[in-house]
Amino acid sequence: MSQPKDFGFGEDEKLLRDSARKFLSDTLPVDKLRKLVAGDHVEAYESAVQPLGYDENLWKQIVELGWTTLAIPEEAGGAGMKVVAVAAIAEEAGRAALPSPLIPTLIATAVLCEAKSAAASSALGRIAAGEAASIAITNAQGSWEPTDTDVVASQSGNETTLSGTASFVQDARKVSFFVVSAKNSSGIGLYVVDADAPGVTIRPDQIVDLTRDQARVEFKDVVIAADKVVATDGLEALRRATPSMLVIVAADLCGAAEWQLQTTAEYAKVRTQFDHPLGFFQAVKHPIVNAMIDIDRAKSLTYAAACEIDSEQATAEVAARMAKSAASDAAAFICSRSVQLHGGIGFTWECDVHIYFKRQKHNQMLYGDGIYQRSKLGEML
Amino acid sequence: MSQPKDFGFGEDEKLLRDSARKFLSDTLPVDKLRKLVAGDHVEAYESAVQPLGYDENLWKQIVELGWTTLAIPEEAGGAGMKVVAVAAIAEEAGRAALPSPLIPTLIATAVLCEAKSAAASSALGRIAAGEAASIAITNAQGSWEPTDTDVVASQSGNETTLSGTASFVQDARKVSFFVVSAKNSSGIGLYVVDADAPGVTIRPDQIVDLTRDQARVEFKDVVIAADKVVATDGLEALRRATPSMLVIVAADLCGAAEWQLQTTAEYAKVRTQFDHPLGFFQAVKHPIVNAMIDIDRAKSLTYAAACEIDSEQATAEVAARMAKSAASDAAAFICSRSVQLHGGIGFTWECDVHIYFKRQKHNQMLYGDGIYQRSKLGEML
Amino acid sequence: MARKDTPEQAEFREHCRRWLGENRPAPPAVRLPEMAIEVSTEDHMGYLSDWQNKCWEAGLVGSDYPKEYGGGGNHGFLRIANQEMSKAGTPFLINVIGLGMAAPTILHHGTEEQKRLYLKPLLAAEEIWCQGFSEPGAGSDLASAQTSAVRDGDNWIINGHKVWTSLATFSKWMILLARHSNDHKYNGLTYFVAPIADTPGVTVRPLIKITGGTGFNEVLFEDVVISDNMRLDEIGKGWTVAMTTLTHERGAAEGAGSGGGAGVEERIEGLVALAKKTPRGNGTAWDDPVLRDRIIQVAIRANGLRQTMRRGRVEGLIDHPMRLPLQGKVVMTELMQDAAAIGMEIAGAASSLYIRDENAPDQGDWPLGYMNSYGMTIAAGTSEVQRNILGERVLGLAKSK
Amino acid sequence: MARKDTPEQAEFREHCRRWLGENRPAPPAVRLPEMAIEVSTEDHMGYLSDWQNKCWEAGLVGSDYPKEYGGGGNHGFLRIANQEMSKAGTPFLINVIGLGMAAPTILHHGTEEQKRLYLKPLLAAEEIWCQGFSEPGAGSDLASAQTSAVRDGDNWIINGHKVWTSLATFSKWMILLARHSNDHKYNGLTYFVAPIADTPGVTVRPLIKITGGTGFNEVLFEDVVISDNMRLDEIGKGWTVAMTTLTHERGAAEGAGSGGGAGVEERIEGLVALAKKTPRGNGTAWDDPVLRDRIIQVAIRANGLRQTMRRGRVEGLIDHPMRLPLQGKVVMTELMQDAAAIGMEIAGAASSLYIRDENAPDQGDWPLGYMNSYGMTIAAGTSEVQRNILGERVLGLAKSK
Repeated sequence: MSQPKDFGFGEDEKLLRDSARKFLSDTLPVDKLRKLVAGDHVEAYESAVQPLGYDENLWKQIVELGWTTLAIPEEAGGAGMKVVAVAAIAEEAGRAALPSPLIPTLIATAVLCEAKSAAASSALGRIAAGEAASIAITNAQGSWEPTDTDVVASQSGNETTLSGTASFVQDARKVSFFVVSAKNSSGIGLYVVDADAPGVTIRPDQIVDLTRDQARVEFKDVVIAADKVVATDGLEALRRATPSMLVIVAADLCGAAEWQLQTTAEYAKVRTQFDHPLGFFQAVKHPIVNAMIDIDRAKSLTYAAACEIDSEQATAEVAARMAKSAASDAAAFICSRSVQLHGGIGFTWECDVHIYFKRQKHNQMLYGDGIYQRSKLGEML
Repeated sequence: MSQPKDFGFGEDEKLLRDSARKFLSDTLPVDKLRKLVAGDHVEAYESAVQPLGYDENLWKQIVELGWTTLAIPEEAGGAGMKVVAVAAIAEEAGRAALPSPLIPTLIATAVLCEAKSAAASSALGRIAAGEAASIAITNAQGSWEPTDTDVVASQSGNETTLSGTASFVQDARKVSFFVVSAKNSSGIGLYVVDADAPGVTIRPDQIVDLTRDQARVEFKDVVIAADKVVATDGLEALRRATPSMLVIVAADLCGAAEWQLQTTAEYAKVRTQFDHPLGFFQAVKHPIVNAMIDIDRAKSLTYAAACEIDSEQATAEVAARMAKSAASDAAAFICSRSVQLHGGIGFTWECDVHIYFKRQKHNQMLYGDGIYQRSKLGEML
Repeated sequence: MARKDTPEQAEFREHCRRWLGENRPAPPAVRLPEMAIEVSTEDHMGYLSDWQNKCWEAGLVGSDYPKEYGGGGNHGFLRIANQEMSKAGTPFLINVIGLGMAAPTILHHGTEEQKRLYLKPLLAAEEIWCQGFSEPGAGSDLASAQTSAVRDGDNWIINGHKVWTSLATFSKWMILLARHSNDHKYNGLTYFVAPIADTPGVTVRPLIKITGGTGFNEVLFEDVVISDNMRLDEIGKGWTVAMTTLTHERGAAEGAGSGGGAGVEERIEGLVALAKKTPRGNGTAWDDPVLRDRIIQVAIRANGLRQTMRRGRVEGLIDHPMRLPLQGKVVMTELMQDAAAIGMEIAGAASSLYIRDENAPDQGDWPLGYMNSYGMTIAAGTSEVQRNILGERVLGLAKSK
Repeated sequence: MARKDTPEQAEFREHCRRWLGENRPAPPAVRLPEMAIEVSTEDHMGYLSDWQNKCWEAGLVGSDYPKEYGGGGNHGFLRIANQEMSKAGTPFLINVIGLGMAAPTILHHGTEEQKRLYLKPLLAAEEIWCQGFSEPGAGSDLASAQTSAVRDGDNWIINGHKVWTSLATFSKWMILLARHSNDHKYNGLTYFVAPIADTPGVTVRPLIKITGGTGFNEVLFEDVVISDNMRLDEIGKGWTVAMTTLTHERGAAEGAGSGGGAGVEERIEGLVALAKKTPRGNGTAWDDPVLRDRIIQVAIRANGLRQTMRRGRVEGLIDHPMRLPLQGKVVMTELMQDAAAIGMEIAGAASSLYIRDENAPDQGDWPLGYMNSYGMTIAAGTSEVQRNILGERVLGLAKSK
C-alpha cells in the first residue's frame, strides 16, 4: 500500500485531536494536575504505597469519549481508526501529562489486535466496554525483548496455570486485566489475567514518575480459562505490535516535550535577569531552539511511523524505532534544559516542570531508550 | 615509582619549553608558515607530487638545538630527558604547526629505546648524530594494531629481506631511515631500512594536511644487514612504545588546539557584527569556552600520561589512551568552531585557520581517534 | 493536508516525467561538482546552461512565472517540476542564484520594464546571476554593508567590495545591496541589479576556499556607473527588498529544482556504504557498534528532515507556520557537516587522503565534503543567526542583538 | 611547580593522618546525604557538628586562621588538612557555608570585634551559618537583590525574601546582601551578618526540591531589626564584599575540607560497577560498546578534572592564573550530571525505581543524583554564568550582559 502524503492525518483525525486537546486543557489544566499528583510531596514519595494520583471521574469521561476504543476493530465494538489517530491521542495525553491507564490500554489493544483469536476479540470487547488493560511482558531485569519473561505457563490436561512475576507493569493498579506473556511448550504464549483473579498479587513499585504507577505482578498458580488463552504462540503478535507500542510512547513523549518547550520558552520571555528577558541571551535562546528542532524531528518521525504501520509497510519497525529513538533523545534534552533554564525555581517541587521531567525520564526508557533502539536498527539496516 | 606532583615538569623542562616556544615564534611566525605550506594553493593540491613545504635550514637549527635527541639515552649520545620533556617539545611543534620530521623522529626514538638491542642503539646513534627517522608499521587498511603489517621479512641463511608496502608513513620524504615492522617466523620483527636503500620506493600520498607529508613505502626484496635487525620479536617493544607515541601526538594536538583557541578568541574580540564584538554573543563566547575546557582537559591528561610513562606506571597505556582520546576530541571541536566562528573569512585559503584545521584532522585520526582509544580502554578497565 | 494535484497539475507531472525520461543528458566528461555554486570551468558552465535552457524550453523551468516574462503562466507547477527533476536525478539547474533569489525579487519589486528585461534570459540560463550582499565587514550583519551608491543625475556611482559572490565569473548580473546614505543603518540601503560582465571598474577575483577549490569570488567596484533604471524599488527600500531575497534564499536550501534534499539521503547512504566497505579488525567499520550508533543517529536525522518536510505540508500537524520552513537550512547543513565528519572517522587513517589520491576512499569526498560543509553552515545566514531567527520569529523570544 | 611541604607542614600532615586514623567516627544510624547542604535531620546535624568540633579541637579545621580568632595561626596547613580528610574519607564538615564563604569574608572585611565574635564559634561548628544572596527575582543576576535595609539610628530594618538558603533551619547566622538605596544597582548594596535563629520577624520555611527532599529554605524578613555593628565593611560596599564571598564559593566547589573531588571519582566507579552488575542480553551493560564508550567518556573527563587540579599547581604548565580555578565548578557539576544521566540509561527500566524501592539499583541513587545535579549546575552561578565568567575574565571576550 502506498503511503499518503499527509500521513493519513485527515479531517477526522484533526477533529479528534483538537477536541481531545480542548477536553484535556479544560478538565486537566496544569494546576489541577499538580494538585492531583504533586499536591502533597510527602505522600508522593514517603508513604508506604504511593498514591495513585489520578482522577477516576476524568477517566470515566475519557472512556466515554471513546479514546480507548479508537484502534479496536469495528467488529469487536471499536471505532477501527488508524494508528495515526491513536498517536494523536497519545500525543495529547503526553501534552497533559495525563495520569490514567490510557497509554497501557492503547498498547494492550495493539497487542490484542495482532493476536487475532477469539480470546483476543473477547478481551478487546472488554476494552470496548470500558475496561482498562496493561501488558505484563517484562522480566525483572527490565529486558525489552519479547522472548524474555519470568512467567511460566504450565499445561496439565486442559488446564493452564501461570506462575512467576511480571515486572515493570505500567499502571497496574488502574487496570482490570493484564495481557501476560509466559513461556510455554510452544515458546511464548499470551494470556488474559484479571487483576483480581485468585493468585494474582500486585506489588507496587516506588517510582519517580508521579503521573503513573508501576508494579511487579506476581502470579501464583493462576488458572487460565481456555477462553483467556489469547495465543499459545504469541511471539509474532508481540513482534508485530512492537511498532505500535513504540509509536504510542513516542507520541506521548512528543506531546509532553512540546509542553516542556513552550513552558520554557514562556519563562524565557517573562523572566528578566541582567535587564533583559532570559530569551535575549543566546545561552538560553539557542538551547531552546535546539530542543524545538529535536522535538519537530521526533514528531515528524512519529507520524511517519504511524502512517507506515497503517499502510502495512514492511519497514514499519524501522520507522517506529527511529521515532522512539528521536523522541527519547528529544525528551532527554528538553528535560535537562527545562529544569536548567528555569534556574532556581526549576529545581523546586512547586514548579510544574518536574512533573513532566519525571514522566519523560520514565517514557525515555520505556520499551528502550535511544541507544537501545539504534542497536536494534543496526541489525535491520 | 611514585609520581611527582608536578608531572616531573621542573625547571629544566620549563626552560627547554620556553626556549622552544620563543625559537619557533621567532623563526616560524604564522605568516611565514603560510608562505611555506600554503603560499601557492595550486601547487599544494594540484601538482603531481605535493611540495614538501618545509624549511630544511630551520630543521638543521632544530637538530642543532637538540630537540631530536632529547629522549635518547645518554649512552647512545642523547640527552636522556623524560617523556614529559618530549611532550613539551611536541606541544610547541603543534602550536607552531611545524612542518618537519620532528614528530616521527621522536616516535621512532621511543620505539628504538624500547627495543634495547645493538641495532637499536646504533639507529639511536644516527638520530643523535642528526638524522631523521619515521616508523613504517601501518598496513594499507590503516590499522593501528601493531600486529598488522603488510611487510614480510624472509630469512634465507643469514640474509633477511623485506617485501611488501608500509602505508601511512609520516613525513617519509623528510627522513633518512625507517623503522619497519614486518611479519617474520617469530611474529613481528623490527628493521632499520635506509630511505635510499636499493628496493625502496617512496610513493607520496596526496594528503589534506599541508604541514607534513605521508607516503606508502614499498619494499622489493630489500636486503637487511644483520646490524639493522632491531628486533626479531619486536611486538613487545612496539607495545611498550605505544604510550609514548600517543602522548607525542596528543601533545602536538594540544599545542595546535591552543593556537586555534587563542586565534579564535582574538578574532571574537576584534571582529564586530551587530554593533558588538563577536565575543559579546554567547553563541560565540560559550563554544570558545567549551573548547578551552576541552583543551585544558586534554593538556592535563597528556602531561599526566607522560609522567606515568616516566614513572614506569603499569597504567601508562590507560593514561596515554585517555590523553589521546581527549586530545583528539578537543581538536575536532576547536577545528569545527575555529572555522565556523571565523565566518566567511574562516572558509578561505587566505585565513590561517585552515592550516591548523588540516593538521589537526590528521592528528585526530593518527594512531587512532577518540572512539578507537576508548574501545581499547574498554578492554583495560 | 497534503496538496493533491489538480488535473492540470497531474498532466504536467506526467509531462515532466516523460520529458525527463526522454531527455536525460549524457554525463559530462569531467564529473560535476556537488552544487551549482561550485561550478568553476567553462565546460561545466556550458553543459549546465544548455541543460537549464532545454528544461526551460520544455516548460520545466519558470513554469509559474507569467508568460509575458518568459514563464509558463501556471500555478503550482514549479513545485511539481522540482519534485520530478529531483526524482529523476537529472543535473542541477545552474542559474541557482537567479532562480532562487533574483527572479522572485524582481517579480516582486521590479518595474514592468525590469521584469520584461531580466526574467526571460534568467529563466533560460542565457544570463547568469550572482548576489552582492556580503562584504568583508558585513557578514552575518548584512545591514552594515558599506558599498556606496552615489546619485549622479540619472546614474549611480558604485564603490565597494563584495565577497562570497558565487558564479560571479560567469555572471552578467548581480543583485546588489548598496548604501546611498550613512544616516540610517537600514533605511540607508538601496537595491540594484548591476551589470558586472565587461563593465568598466568591475573586477572579479576568485576567492580560494579552504578546500583549495574555487567557486566563490570577490567583486570590486571602482567608480562603476550604473543607470538609475537598474534600481529595484525605491531609494531607501534596500533592506526590505533584501528581505524578500533572503526569504527565498532560505527556501532555496530545500533545493528548488536542483536535487535538493536528495543530497542528504545520498550522503547517508554513502556513509553506510563506506562503513560496510571499510575493513576494521576482522570485519568492517559497520561492525563497530559505536560508529554504527553514530551513523544511525545521522540516518535518523536525515529521515527526520524528510518527514519534517512532508509534515510541513500537512496543515493539521503544524504548530506555527514558520516553524518547520525556517528550520530547513540549519538542520540540513549541520546534518551534512556531521555526516561528513563521521565519514572521516570511518575512513580513519585514510581520511588523510585527498581528492587526487588514487587510494582515497570515495575519491576524497569525505574530507572535501567536511570542509565544504562549513560554506553551508556559514553562508546564507550562519547557523548562529538561523537559531536567532527561529527563537525570535517562531518562539517569540527577545531579540539577541 | 608542585608545592612541597615544609618540615612544619610535613609534621602537620603526619599529625592529620594519625589523628584521622585514630578518630574516625562510627557511621550514623541513618546514611548521611551526599553533601552538607542536604542535611535535614537533627540527628545528622548533631553527629556532624560534633565531628567538625572534634576536628577543630585537633587543629584540622581553621588551621590557617589567626590564633586570636580560634584558628591555628599557621600557613598552608588548611590545604593539607583538607587533603588528608579527603583521603581518609571521613565525614564532610557541616558548617560548609560558614567555612567556605562567611569566614574568609569576615576575615577580609570584618572589624576586629566582628572577627573575635564570629570566627571561633564558626570554626568549632558551635554556630552554623547560611547565605542570603538569592531572591525570587535575583538568581543569576544577584546584584538586582531587592531585600531592603533601612537605617534607623544604630539599627537597620530588614525586609525581604531570600531563597535557596541551605542549612537555614540550623543556622544562627546568615551572610546577607541587602539594598540600602535604589539609586545605584551595585553601589546600593550593603552587606550584613544577620541573626536568624529565634529572631523576631524572621521566618524560615523549607523549600521542597524536585527530588521531594528538603535542605533548601526560604527566609522571610519582616521588619527585622539588626544592629549596625552587624554590618560588614562600609555602606554601599555590599557588592564588593559579596565578590569576596563568591570567589571563595567557587573555590569551595573544589571541596574545601569536605571530600571534594572524591565525589566525582566515586561517581564514576559507581557507574562502572553499575554497568558491570546490570544484566543486558547475555552479558552485562558493560558489554554494550555504546554504553561503555559513554562511560569511558565521563571517566576520561573525571580523570581530566583530577589532573587539571594537579596541573593547576604546576606553575610552568598554567596559561592564565584564573583559567583552571574558574573551570572547576562548571566542569565538576556538569560531569556529575552527565554521569548520573548515563547511570539512568544503564539502569534502563529500573531507573524508574526511586529511593524507597527495594529493587532500585543502588538504592535509587541514579535518578536522585541526576535530579540533584541540577542544584549544582544552577546554584552558585549557573553553568551559563560560569561560561560568561570564563570567556570574559580568562579569554578577555566582551561582556555578554
